[in-house]
Amino acid sequence: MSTLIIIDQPPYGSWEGREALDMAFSLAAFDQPVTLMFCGAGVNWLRKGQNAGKVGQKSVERNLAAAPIFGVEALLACTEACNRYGLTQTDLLDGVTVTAVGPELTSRYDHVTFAG
Amino acid sequence: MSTLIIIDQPPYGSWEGREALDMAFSLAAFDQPVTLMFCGAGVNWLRKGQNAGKVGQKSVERNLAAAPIFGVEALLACTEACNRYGLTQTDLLDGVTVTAVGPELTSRYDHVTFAG
Amino acid sequence: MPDRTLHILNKPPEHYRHHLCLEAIGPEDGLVFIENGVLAVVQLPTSAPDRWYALAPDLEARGLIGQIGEDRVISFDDMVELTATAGKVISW
Amino acid sequence: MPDRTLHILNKPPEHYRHHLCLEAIGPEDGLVFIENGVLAVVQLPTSAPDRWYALAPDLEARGLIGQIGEDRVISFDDMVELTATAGKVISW
Amino acid sequence: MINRLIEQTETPARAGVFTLVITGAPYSSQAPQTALHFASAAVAAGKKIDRVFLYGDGVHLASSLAAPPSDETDLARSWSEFLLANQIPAVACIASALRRGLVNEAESKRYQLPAANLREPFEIAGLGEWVDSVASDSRILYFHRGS
Amino acid sequence: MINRLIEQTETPARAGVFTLVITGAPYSSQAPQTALHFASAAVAAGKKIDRVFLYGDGVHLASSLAAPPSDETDLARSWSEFLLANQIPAVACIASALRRGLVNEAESKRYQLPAANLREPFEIAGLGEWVDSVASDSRILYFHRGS
Repeated sequence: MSTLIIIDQPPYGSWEGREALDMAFSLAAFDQPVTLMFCGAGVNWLRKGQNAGKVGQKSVERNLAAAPIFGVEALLACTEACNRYGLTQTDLLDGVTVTAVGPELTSRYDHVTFAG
Repeated sequence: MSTLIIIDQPPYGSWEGREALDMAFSLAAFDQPVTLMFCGAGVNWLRKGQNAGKVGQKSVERNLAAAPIFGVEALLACTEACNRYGLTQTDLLDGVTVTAVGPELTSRYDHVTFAG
Repeated sequence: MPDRTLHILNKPPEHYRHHLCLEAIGPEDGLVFIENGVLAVVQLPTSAPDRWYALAPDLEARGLIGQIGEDRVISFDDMVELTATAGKVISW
Repeated sequence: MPDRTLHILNKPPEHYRHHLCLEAIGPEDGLVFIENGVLAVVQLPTSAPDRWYALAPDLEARGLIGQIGEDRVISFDDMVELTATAGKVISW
Repeated sequence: MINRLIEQTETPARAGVFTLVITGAPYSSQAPQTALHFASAAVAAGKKIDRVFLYGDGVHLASSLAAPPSDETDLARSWSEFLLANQIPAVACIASALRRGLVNEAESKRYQLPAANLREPFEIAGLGEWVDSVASDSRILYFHRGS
Repeated sequence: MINRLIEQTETPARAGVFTLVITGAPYSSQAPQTALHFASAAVAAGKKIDRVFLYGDGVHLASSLAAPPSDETDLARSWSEFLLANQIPAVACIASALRRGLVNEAESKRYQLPAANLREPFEIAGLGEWVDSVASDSRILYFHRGS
């Protein structure tokens, strides 16, 4: 069962993105294949240079950088959303693949979900 | 202090619209002038023929019909949203005035708010 | 015939995920509007697939039960069958 | 000079209320982007008024602090002053 | 109606067992209500629900302290009764629950909190319960908030 | 910076007193965190906060049972400490609170609930407290959820 978890909520405004990460890391910990896809305002999780201490939270850059090590198969980002938010490959965290949303993408996974 | 309370959440999906009504009725009960404005998907609160018993809730038609009696000064609905949701004056509850959103509207009130 | 995906959409047309769902639907997929997703039936998007349905209690709650053909209106019993038999289900 | 309204916008550009806020802003009004409202600064809408600002800690959290001029960046202290002195405040 | 729909669809092996994941809270979403209607219809149709998993804001459904007005549906109570009557296990994710102030007696003691507020028969457990459903043949359905 | 901003604005009579209304819950929104930063800055600038009012999902901020991970901000505790240190009254709307499972000892007894979970110094009261702020000269600021 391969799983795609989609994050479309922007960073630090709610816990939904973090709870999606927890889901991904849990699947990976049990050797279940999992990929994370960032869509809409969610692509802003992937911008380099976040400093969330200023809003009383922890930045997620380090967690996302560790995703491949923990067994998350891929970090994907929606092409259209990256364009809209002015994110080029150099602005994005390392290891992110930019791709389009569509039936071809979701059909590659047995199980597609959101954290909330 | 005249108050405008804006409802832009669609009906029955959350309690936000009801809690906005509670705010309006509370102001009216203390003789504070208050107007309700429905925007975006919120205009669907104003459609005739709602039967919310089927989703385990109470319809709000009766509450909204009673609004003028309880002292709510006006029920307004956004022109653009009514068009988008196919709501003509005959589809709307009695006593609703359709009007455009803009700085002219909000400038008429001392206090403009949402329930959430 | 490839595995068919059933999409369950509970968000109003203004919501970003409503838009995202419609982008991800293939022409052979099924689509069920529930909760405030049913508000889409007043002006159905061109990207909706042929097989789309809306949940009766949510239509009734919002005064929309008469606005679409009876063959589009489904019950919770129907929804259980659709979700049990689809190749895959995505809840948006 | 008529009473100036200060608009506080905490929602990302995809959110319906972000759109609604921009419709309701007059050219003489002020606008403060906070929380995920600050994401608007990467592509500022043409309907934004002349006087717009974004909250520093929210820009920093999202890696956007360098993307706009320093004169647009405000602190919570500034926000307190702006809200205290505006003719009216609307939190979207 | 049902026959027409089934004709158009396939029937995978896993058709019989559901896991329901609820991420929307009562009052801020319709999710718990929709999920309960769905669950009742599934049980009536002879389907098995192997587990209900509350995640994120969905954990608020497991509160023992909700006291809605008497003319409104008491969703926490309705869900509890349904789970007990059908012997369906229900789990609130521990990380979501602790952050949001939902604790059983054990967690209340562990964190030296003044009380516990988890309603029977809900239990507290980790995401492993959800992973277990993903890895199995269960059909997982999610009930998110709608706005 | 501040001088530049003030030059551009007017100064109404009511400038000195704030009421803060929080409608977004911790974890599902940034509202309680933003409101606390704002409140601290307001107090530091010599402004008076006459009342904090929790409405809708915002009532979850008043829970005494939240136990977030030790490396995350404990917002309920931070808010409590701030309110006590500055002697600011804080009220959770009774209707919102009862629906969402937030009760003090009195309401717990009245509704025969198994416990109480309202954190000090939060109190439970009606919308009249909010109406009072609207009718007064207070500047009311709302902190809603952002998505």
